Amino acid sequence: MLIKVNARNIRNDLVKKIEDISGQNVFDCYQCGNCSSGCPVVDYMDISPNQVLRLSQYGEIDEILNSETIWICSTCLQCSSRCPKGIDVAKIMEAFRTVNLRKGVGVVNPSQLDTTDAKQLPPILLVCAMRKMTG
Amino acid sequence: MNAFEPKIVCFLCKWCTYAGADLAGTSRIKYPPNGVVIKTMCSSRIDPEHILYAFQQGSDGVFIGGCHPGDCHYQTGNYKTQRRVLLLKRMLKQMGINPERLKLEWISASEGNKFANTMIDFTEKIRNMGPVPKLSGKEDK
Amino acid sequence: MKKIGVFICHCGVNIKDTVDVEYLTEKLADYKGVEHIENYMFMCSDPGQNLVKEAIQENKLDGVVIAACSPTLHESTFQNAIEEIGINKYQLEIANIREQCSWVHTSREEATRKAELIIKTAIEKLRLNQSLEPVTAPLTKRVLVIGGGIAGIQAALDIADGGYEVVLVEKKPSIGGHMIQLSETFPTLDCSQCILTPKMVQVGKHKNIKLYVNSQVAAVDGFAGNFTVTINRKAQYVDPDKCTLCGDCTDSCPVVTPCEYDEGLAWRRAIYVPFPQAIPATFTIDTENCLGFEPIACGECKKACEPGAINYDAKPQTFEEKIGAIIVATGYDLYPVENMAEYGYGKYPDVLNGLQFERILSATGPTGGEMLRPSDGKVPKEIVFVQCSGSRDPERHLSHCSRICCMYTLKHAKLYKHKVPDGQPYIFYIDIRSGGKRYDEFIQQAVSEDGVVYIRGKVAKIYQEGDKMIVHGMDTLTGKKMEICADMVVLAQGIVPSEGVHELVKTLKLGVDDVGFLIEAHPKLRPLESLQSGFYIAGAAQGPKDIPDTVSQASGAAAKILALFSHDEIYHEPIIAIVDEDKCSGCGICIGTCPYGARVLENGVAMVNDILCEGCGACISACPSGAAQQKNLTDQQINSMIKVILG
Amino acid sequence: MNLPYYPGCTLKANARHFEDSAQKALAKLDCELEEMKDWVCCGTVFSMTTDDLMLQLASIRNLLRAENQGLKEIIVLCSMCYNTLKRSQDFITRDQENLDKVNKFMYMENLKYSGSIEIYHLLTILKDRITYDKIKEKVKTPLKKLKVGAFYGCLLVRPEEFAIDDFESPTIIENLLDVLGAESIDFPYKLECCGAYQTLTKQEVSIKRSYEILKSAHNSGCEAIITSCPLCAYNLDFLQKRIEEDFVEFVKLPVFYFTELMALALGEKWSGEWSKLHHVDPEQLLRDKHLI
Repeated sequence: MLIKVNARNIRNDLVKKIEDISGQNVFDCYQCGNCSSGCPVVDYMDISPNQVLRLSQYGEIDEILNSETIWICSTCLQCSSRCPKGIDVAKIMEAFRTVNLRKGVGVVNPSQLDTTDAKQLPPILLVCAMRKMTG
Repeated sequence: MNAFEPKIVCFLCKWCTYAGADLAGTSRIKYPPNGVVIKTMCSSRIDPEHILYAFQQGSDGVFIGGCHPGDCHYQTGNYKTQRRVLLLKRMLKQMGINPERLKLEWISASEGNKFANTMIDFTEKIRNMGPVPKLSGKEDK
Repeated sequence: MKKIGVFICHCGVNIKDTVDVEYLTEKLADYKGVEHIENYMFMCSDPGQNLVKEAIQENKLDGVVIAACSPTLHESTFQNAIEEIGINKYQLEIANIREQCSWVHTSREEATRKAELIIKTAIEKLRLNQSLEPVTAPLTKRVLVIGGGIAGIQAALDIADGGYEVVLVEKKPSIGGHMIQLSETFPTLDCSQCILTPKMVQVGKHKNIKLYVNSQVAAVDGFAGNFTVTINRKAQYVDPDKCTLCGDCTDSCPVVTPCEYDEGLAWRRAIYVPFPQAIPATFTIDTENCLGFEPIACGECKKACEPGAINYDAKPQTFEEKIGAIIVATGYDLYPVENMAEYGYGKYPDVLNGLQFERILSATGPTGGEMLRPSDGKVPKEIVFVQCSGSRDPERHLSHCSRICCMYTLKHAKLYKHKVPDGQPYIFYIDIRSGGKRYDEFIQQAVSEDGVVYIRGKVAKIYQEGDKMIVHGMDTLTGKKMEICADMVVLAQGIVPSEGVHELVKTLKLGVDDVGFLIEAHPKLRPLESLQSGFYIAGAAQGPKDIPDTVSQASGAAAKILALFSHDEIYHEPIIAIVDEDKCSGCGICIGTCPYGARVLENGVAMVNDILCEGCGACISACPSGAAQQKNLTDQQINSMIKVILG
Repeated sequence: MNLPYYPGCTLKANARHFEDSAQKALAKLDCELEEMKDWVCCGTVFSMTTDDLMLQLASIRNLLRAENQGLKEIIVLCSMCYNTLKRSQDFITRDQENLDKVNKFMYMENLKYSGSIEIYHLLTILKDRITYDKIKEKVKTPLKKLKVGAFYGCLLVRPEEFAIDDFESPTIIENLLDVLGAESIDFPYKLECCGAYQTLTKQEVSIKRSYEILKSAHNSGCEAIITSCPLCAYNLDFLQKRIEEDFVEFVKLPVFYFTELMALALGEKWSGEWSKLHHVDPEQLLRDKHLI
């Protein structure tokens, strides 16, 4: 895929929005990759966490909003706890989810859930998933 | 009647801003002649009393140029200057002098352009503010 | 009143075209104190200088103002000229009417008006200038070098070879520092001990070098050129003159303790030689681990020592040395990666730090140079190297780049491949910094020919499974997570100032940064000196450095001192602070503002130490009573300049 | 000693044995969990946005009610509730403006929340207030030769500022196990994520994660693992039958709440009711070790 880098796109309004919601500066990142190294679910992601930061620095926010990655992230905070620059990467992931959720875009639709194990499911599981992933 | 031409006293540290002003000269960058320079070893040599004296003697603006943070030839002189200037600006207000008439800028020996631009902007600003009020005079706008 | 001469230069057309020099000559002739005024085409030329000199003699002038180009160009030219005819060089002022006037303004009328003000300020300042002489003090031509690593060794040898006495103080029982622990050195792969031991021997034998080992600097009094240094030496239980190095004492010692030289990978006795090539070559008793001799708990070594070199009654000693200049070369330590639980250092025996790996590579190391891992003595077939372990991590560890790790890690990988040709080294890196001479070539070759695999990413976690070390990392270039089952892991730990530096700098009153590295007088222009006059810096005490840079800096600091010693007295610029003792209230505010420690309270008066004062003026503007003044830039001078500008 | 207690939803549902065993164990230590009144769901996950106060409401409502009931602190067993309540409390008390706004949202409660409630996990109380020394005295049936791995997961140790112990190498649960006479096993995956709520949408993620954690525990010699998170317990316990289908060499491990083993060691009888809520049989191992 081609990224057209230009002055308008870098630090565009969507980047600012992500920074506002997360309270993080995406330009702090120097791409050591520690967030991805420690991520327990990175194998299921289409964009790794360090690439999320990198794309954000270019202003390529849409690509992240449409990615699997932000929904695979389970906020275990391993990335945030080890970032050498103190970036709370999990908060950035949450910001991307939030931008989608506020537009009504989510990946959990309560009416279409598989109910096979429904009785076994602990309440916290359902509430969690819906809070994080239902638009 | 002649338009108002402000008088400005410039204190420049020898190592950075004075050299920056020299560079503006060797690069032939033009700026207004209102500021006249007093050279000091370090911006931290400038006593708030000198600044007050300048205003009292009718200086419409006072400019101080020092080295960028971390570049001070004497390690921390510029930080001392910054603290003194911040405090003095608050006092100026109480004395009825617009604190904007006092300007501190970090200009390195390689920033001839910045020196000239600073002089242009500061002179223009002071020109718009009009003459400095007499100390003890009415409120300054 | 002072008779002043004013000389206005045309500088060809450079000044004359914009500034009306004839008008100024006429106008300023009547200005207060001006005895003589003239203008000339090129004042800096020989005829121009002669014109100034003749005018001084003819009119018996006390001082001169040269209105010309910037003082950076010709101030010294004219100072020399007037000194030739017996006028003090501080009776000269330059009015900068070229760079700061004729070249930057267009209106002839305005430029002339401004030039007039500039010349008047120069006259006003000159009117109150005093004749000054450089500040001088006697100079003791002896040097103290603190730290016996490669930096201290190099500096000591250069100065000693230059003919001056050196006092070298080392905290440990031998000189050699960390360099003597290294196997081979990048990028040439020559053996560290082969190039260092001859220098150590030279230090031991040099007639101009006095060596104190097991010693520390306890106090430094006085000032640049005239320090009195107090050195504390631990008790010397083994007399080096009697000791024959037979080794019977070590053989009889029942104590076993981890060996520092081998970074804890081997053992030593409580009476020991730190390593075979130690200088001074003698035994030392490690009192912390010795069973003790007050009362004598064991006494085996003394019984075993035939020449009777062991004396349990020896006491610590204190020495005093007169010193003119001091070089601080205290080196570095590794950042304690025990702090990093996710890397398992200290928990897993096969996770090592860089210095431990050096010992395994070294022919004098615990494995005799064979590549064997500590846990089970097997040959590691795959090794993971982790760079930036603790470095570049402002959030949790060190914010700085430790600078040498990129190169030594690659050297490790290469040397490993030499020893285990079918072995596979992996290097996790964030960025590669290979700016030294032939450094990048060294890396390129390793990647294309030696089979070193570089992986761009930071390692998150290391743990043991069976006899393997599992390393979780990331290749940020492919965006893929990496898992490597390695036999051994080497952490390139960050570099921090050596232990004990914090106390030392308090004793020496030197500035350090937030990590504890010494601050140089100027980061670009005075990198070999401390801000404190008389102190010089060499090696990693200033910041992480490789061997070539350390040696360069050490020789540079030595050269600085040799230049200093080429004079019989120490002197510097007299534009410094001065105190009116009658006005000083002794409040001491100035003391806190002085970055050089030049202001001191004596009998209730804040005096100035002329040698230490650099003349910045910070204390003067801080002085609430106006007791402090700067020579030739007094408050009165500044105010009269302000007045004339606004006049 | 009475301990004001916030249970949370799951301890009244799938994790009833967690609550029951905790109460019984604490009774042996002369302590009682006193359930606070009118509690509601904690919100289960902390919202990490800077600008979404609504998502903090559920947590804060509980804290407000606790304050109104005259409590100074609440003790939490569930790791998720602990983490969410603790972080919401921190978020809301950092900024008076936020606290005021949240109070306005909750006008129905009549009283306002001042921000005074302290939140503790039971593990912290056991270590600091009841103390391990006292527990050691009360151990009746030491869990001899039972090799147990302590699984912390994410929420007890991250973020660092709310961790109940060192966030990279905690030992608080291991130390408790040792006090109970068991053999605690340190295994590399004890701080890893179990896949959490991915179970709902991408169960393969949770299966893989749980498999790796259980394998790591097994390879390190664990015969069982303990947790204090009902979501971890669900993934690690319930999903084992799925893991078995995907990974042939997989060895099942029983998963306990730490309170179950604590109750057992303190002399409480193992309850068949607890076993019913387990998915992997817990009794065989306990029988093998002559603990029941």
